[in-house]
Amino acid sequence: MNKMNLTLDEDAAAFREEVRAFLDAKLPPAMARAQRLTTTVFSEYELSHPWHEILARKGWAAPDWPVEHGGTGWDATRRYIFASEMERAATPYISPIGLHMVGPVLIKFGTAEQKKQFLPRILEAKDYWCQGFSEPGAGSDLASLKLRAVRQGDDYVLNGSKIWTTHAHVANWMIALVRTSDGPKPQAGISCLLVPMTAAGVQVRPIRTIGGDHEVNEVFFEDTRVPVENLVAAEGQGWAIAKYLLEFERGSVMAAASLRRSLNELLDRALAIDIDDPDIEYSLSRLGIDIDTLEMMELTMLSSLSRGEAPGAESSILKLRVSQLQQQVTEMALQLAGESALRWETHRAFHEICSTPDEDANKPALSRYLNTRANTIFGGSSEIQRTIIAKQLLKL
Amino acid sequence: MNKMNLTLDEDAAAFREEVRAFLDAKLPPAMARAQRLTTTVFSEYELSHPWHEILARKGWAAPDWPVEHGGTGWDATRRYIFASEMERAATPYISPIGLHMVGPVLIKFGTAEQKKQFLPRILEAKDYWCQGFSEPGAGSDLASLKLRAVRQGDDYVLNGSKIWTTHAHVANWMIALVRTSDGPKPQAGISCLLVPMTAAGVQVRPIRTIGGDHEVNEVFFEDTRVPVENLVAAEGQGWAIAKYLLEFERGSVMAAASLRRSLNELLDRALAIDIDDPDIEYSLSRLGIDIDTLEMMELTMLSSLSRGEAPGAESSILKLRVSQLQQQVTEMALQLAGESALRWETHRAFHEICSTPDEDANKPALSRYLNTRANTIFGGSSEIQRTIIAKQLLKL
Amino acid sequence: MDLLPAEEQLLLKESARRFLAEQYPKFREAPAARPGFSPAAWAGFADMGWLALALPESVGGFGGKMEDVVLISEQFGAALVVEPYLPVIISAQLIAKLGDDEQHAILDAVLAGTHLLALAVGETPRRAALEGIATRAAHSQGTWVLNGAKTAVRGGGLADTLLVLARLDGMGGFGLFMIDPDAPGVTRRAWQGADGADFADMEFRNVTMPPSALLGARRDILPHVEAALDRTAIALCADAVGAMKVLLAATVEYAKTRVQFGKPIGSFQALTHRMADMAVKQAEAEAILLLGALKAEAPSHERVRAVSAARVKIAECARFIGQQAVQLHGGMGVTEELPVGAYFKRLTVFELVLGDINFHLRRYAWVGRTGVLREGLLSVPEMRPEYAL
Amino acid sequence: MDLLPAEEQLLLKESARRFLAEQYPKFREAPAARPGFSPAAWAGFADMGWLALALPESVGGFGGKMEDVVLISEQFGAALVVEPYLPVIISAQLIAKLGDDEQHAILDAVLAGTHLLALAVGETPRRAALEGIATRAAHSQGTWVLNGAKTAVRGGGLADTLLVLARLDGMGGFGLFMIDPDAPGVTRRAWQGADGADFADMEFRNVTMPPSALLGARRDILPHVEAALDRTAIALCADAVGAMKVLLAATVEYAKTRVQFGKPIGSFQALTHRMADMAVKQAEAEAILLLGALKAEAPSHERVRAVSAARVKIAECARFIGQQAVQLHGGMGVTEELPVGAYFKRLTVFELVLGDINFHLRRYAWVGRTGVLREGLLSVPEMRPEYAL
Repeated sequence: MNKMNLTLDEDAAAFREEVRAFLDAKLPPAMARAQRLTTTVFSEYELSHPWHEILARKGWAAPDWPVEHGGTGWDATRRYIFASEMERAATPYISPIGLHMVGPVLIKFGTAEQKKQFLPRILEAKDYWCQGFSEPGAGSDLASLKLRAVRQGDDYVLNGSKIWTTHAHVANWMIALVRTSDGPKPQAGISCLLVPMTAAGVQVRPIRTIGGDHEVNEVFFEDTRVPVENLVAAEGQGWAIAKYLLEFERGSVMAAASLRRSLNELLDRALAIDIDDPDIEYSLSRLGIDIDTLEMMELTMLSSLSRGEAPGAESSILKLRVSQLQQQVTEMALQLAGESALRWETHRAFHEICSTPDEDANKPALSRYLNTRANTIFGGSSEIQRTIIAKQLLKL
Repeated sequence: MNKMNLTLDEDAAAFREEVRAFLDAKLPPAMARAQRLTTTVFSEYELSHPWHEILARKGWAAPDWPVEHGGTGWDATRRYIFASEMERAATPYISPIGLHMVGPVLIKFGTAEQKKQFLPRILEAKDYWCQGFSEPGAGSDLASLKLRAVRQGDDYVLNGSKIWTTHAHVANWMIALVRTSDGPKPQAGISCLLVPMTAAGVQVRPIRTIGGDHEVNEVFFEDTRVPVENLVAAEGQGWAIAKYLLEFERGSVMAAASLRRSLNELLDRALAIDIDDPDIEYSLSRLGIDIDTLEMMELTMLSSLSRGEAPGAESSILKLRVSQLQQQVTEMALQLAGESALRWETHRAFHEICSTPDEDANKPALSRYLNTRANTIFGGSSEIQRTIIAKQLLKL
Repeated sequence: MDLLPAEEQLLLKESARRFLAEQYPKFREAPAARPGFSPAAWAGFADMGWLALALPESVGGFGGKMEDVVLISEQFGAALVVEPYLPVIISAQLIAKLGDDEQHAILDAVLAGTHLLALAVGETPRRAALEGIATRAAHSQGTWVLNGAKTAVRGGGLADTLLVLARLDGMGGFGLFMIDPDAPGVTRRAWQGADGADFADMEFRNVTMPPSALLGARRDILPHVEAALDRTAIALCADAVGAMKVLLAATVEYAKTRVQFGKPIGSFQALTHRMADMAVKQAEAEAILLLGALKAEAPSHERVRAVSAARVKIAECARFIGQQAVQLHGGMGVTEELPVGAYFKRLTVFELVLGDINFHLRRYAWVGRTGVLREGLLSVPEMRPEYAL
Repeated sequence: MDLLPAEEQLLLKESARRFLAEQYPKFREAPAARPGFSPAAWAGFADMGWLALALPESVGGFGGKMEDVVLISEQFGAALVVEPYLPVIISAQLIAKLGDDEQHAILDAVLAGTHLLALAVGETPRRAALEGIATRAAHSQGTWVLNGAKTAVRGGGLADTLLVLARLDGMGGFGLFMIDPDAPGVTRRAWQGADGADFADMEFRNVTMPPSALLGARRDILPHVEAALDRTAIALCADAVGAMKVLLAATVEYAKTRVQFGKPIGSFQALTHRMADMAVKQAEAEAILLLGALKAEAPSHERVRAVSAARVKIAECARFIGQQAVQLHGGMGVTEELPVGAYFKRLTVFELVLGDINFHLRRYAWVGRTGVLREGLLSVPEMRPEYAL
């Protein structure tokens, strides 16, 4: 066999069959439908929690953790196959904060005590974490964060606020970046704390998204006391931890499978409604080609990861394209829905108020289109990604 | 009649008929065809010169000059109608340098002697002017120009070079911006000189355009002597003169009529070749709508001009859109031509080597597409226009 | 030829702007008995003369033109007005044009602001050829019997009288029927659009109507309805232009004050140039809106060219300006915390109604085949309004 | 699954890059006896083994795959090579695949670099269904008689033997004929494309050919020709990717050194972000090129999906990168003074040949109807090459 190829080897092919069989058997169709009708980035807790438990029972909840902490020991290709198959089957999204952020951070930086206390509960879906990085004045510019944590005896006392905190209203823990000191280099005064959301002085204010969903929040801290044992690594290490997470996340934006599922839904839809508009076919083909291209970029990155190479500005290219394509998919769905998407629904979840294939396709279309505008803003805006690409790749 | 309207009043309508009748009678069809097959911005001298003479005989060569110097006395609406009808009929373009730059500059800044010497010869097509503003190091940033003019007795002695000088190879005069002194404010050292192209030490190097045409040149000056009488206004007034020209040119980018003629040619072409591609119809409609929009912007500006209001950033919006649409028209022509446009022709003018409607449409398509890339660069690049719009209109 | 607004138009626009800025937020804050409708606001609209503006003098109107409606509509977009102004006045225009004296009687209450109308035409999720209408009325023993369904009728949930387009069974042609939405056999499900405006779906099952329910002669009704849809479309274009102007201004303002990396984001060139492109789109939208307004009552080919051109161009501008306004507002742009969200939704609704971009591109191309696109806009037309007011 | 090039592919690429960088400019500077062809360059290509690269070992080739041709072609684009490499090797592949031993004999001279081939298929200014071919061959008393015309045949002016696709008169089906372009009845008009490459239009009037001119069985010839066009298309995609890489690099370099308003223009954010977008397009072009290369010999649906996807995406990237490279070079970009002009022309030619973007969009949609688009790319295929080498 030629070295360059798109063919799964026998073992990997068998693994894919195993994953498919598992999903066939264990993913309830109603759960997949509910996920298809979700308009938010995260799945609602009611949807993701039971799925997390199913995965945990199978031992597949944390593929990227080391085996000793409950990981699966899969190589990069298997992890990619697993993630892609879940997208293909429309499983609920499990919140990444616990499994993909807190877990890796504690495994790398945490004390033995912290690992023991938190890792199993994350794995088994007993705790639900949120992430407190952004602040009202610090969006793309994280170094300027202000939430103050002052050491008083065995506690840090927190005052300030976080914003865009996904699912703060259901989480019982937050991993937060806080300012423990000032100085000429703002990055040096940032620390990482594990904050119980049940602590006194924590207040959660819902921020309704443009699509009408309650997914994110502003979180206020007023004299909130957090024990010093909840500090991760040393004071001032917050910036290093944030950078580690960023590195860790690099190459994890793999979305071709999810986009292809959306495209297939659009193709089905276009067939079902039989619009007299030749432009629709051109647009769907363009989208298909864009997704083929994205998948090739992902698989190339996967090939690099498999050889142990660290991705660079390629991650920014992927982030940029994925967010753009996610927006295009929702635009197309809206175009296909036409006036059927006009109606403003306040009830969530959508799967509870839709009862026909038409409604499944049309009712969530508008909220999804609106919410997806956020994809080019959060997680490093497209403008930030372009700056990274120009600097790192073009040396401009 | 309601105040807001798109209807020509009776006099203006009659004037339009008069212009149409004149063009019907006096514009040779071969001349119009030659113009349609031109791939350059200016028409070749051999094409424009006879047409200039025809207009001069009619007394219509310089509509925007004052009547006492040979202007027509038309109001803004008539000048617009006249220009539009010429576009519609595909008359050759008369080089604007003499009539629209040197004329107005001399009328405003020139001595009585200069006016007497130059204006009638411009009007009657006896002199042919080129313009020397840009230099290799000074493109968008005109203030940094370097061509040095040192006073020696009754002459200025010129050393340096100009670039992008359209038709320097046929012109007998150049209106040039030169540096007569250095200083902290570079603008203050710029003067305006009238330079005979026949003077010793003037050398013209052709610059072949990307489309294969010889339209622009680099012009070198080596100890070229120009009498001080050829200075326009005082030393150091060059920047003010350039700004006056810019003001004067504002609102003169009126291109809807020419674009509509091109669109009509595309519509004819699409009908003639009967391509099986529904996208073509969408694209042509989009182009039609863009041109309708442009025409409305032009007519709105004309309404303002008619009331004596000075255009502002609107000129930049027009420049931006006109150049983009000119490029789109050529892209569309190229798409319609397909492989018929592949062949590289070195012979100019095209009307001499085309002999069928197919050839008329296909042979010049590629050169025109390539050359038109310049439209978003010259005369203030699109980037410069965006900066002007942001600054002047949005106060950013 | 003059495209600058006349003094009285500037006055109309300024009085609308001021009234809506000063009064409308109060009306919206008061608890509404019916979603999408403030009686106080509506009474204000009547007092301002806006209900009478575009009706002929013969029925008590002021005889104004669509240009005036366009001016008002632009201010409605800027102020996010949700009341069903357009359905009421466009329906009233149809009654004035096509009705007899008896049928005109209803207009007094409409002008007084105590009676609402809606025009029920569409039956599919997108604008289509009217010839495809399936709702049908049968003539039987001196009465009409109506069967069928209509979707997404703007103002349909609030209307006291509906104008329903139906195929005339067994006799060819179509008719517009004036119907009481509470009549037996009518089912009406009202809902709110993403812009907060009232819409309704409705069904008709053996609804019996007297002969007087039929408006005007039946054979040439479709061109009148098509013209009414175009008048609605151009007024909605104006609404969108009003909304996008507010959005661009808000975005520029936000960019001047929002600081990231130690500088206002409005000083980053990439964003500055983006906003310049938004300004270009706004200028284009305003220009083509004016064409649509001036041609809203022109002969049908000219009207279709202008209205469909406006609809395409303004929808594209609305999408660009809306999406970029959200993007430049960053996180706050994708919430309901700032007005930017509401304006973006309004522009999105605008894109979805009365035919999408491709529908209007095809329509523009169709009229192009008549040759009407080949000439410039500055013509010497004899006004031959066929289906205008 | 592995998408990183193997060691020997990197070597092939690097040796091609070095040979072309060091040798090719000299070849081009030497006065050419025939436009678009340097005998010395061609001899070099033969020496490098590139002519044999993708031919089966049975006829003296190295048995390489299209991936290798793609690697070479990318370097040809980067070095602006004009010689008719693709027409020769793609035609040779067809002869190797379809010919008998007697017909294979010609390949020795081809491999030696002393005999050139060209594939004459198209008859209209754009790629169309092969079923529409009008050139026809009639069987008459033991010989074939050919009548018809072909346009824009790449390498057609240089070819020593032409492969001409023709309809078989009166018997259904199509045939590929090996023809001497100097035979009586053949008129050939050679010309140069905007990229400097050789093309020709040709006419056939009662050209008589022996039975041995017909290549292979006649009934299933079209799929082989279609596959050959696709192999050409993907190699041209590689050529375009090579050209766009040079263009982007040159633009970035220019932006770092060209000073305006006291700063290098590469420090203006709007331009920086534009170049970032160019880099994204380049990455996309490279990614989809790889798909096309890997699927160039796959079963036809998979091949069509991959090749048409590559053609669409790379044409769009080529246009964006080409136009922006010119724009960012300012005035110098629109002249023949800098190489940017030649690269832009090459990309423009690429867009025009072998089917435009819309043609390939329709082809992609067509194959989509077979369901092949609905699955991801990472498959467990059994290789069933139908019309491959």
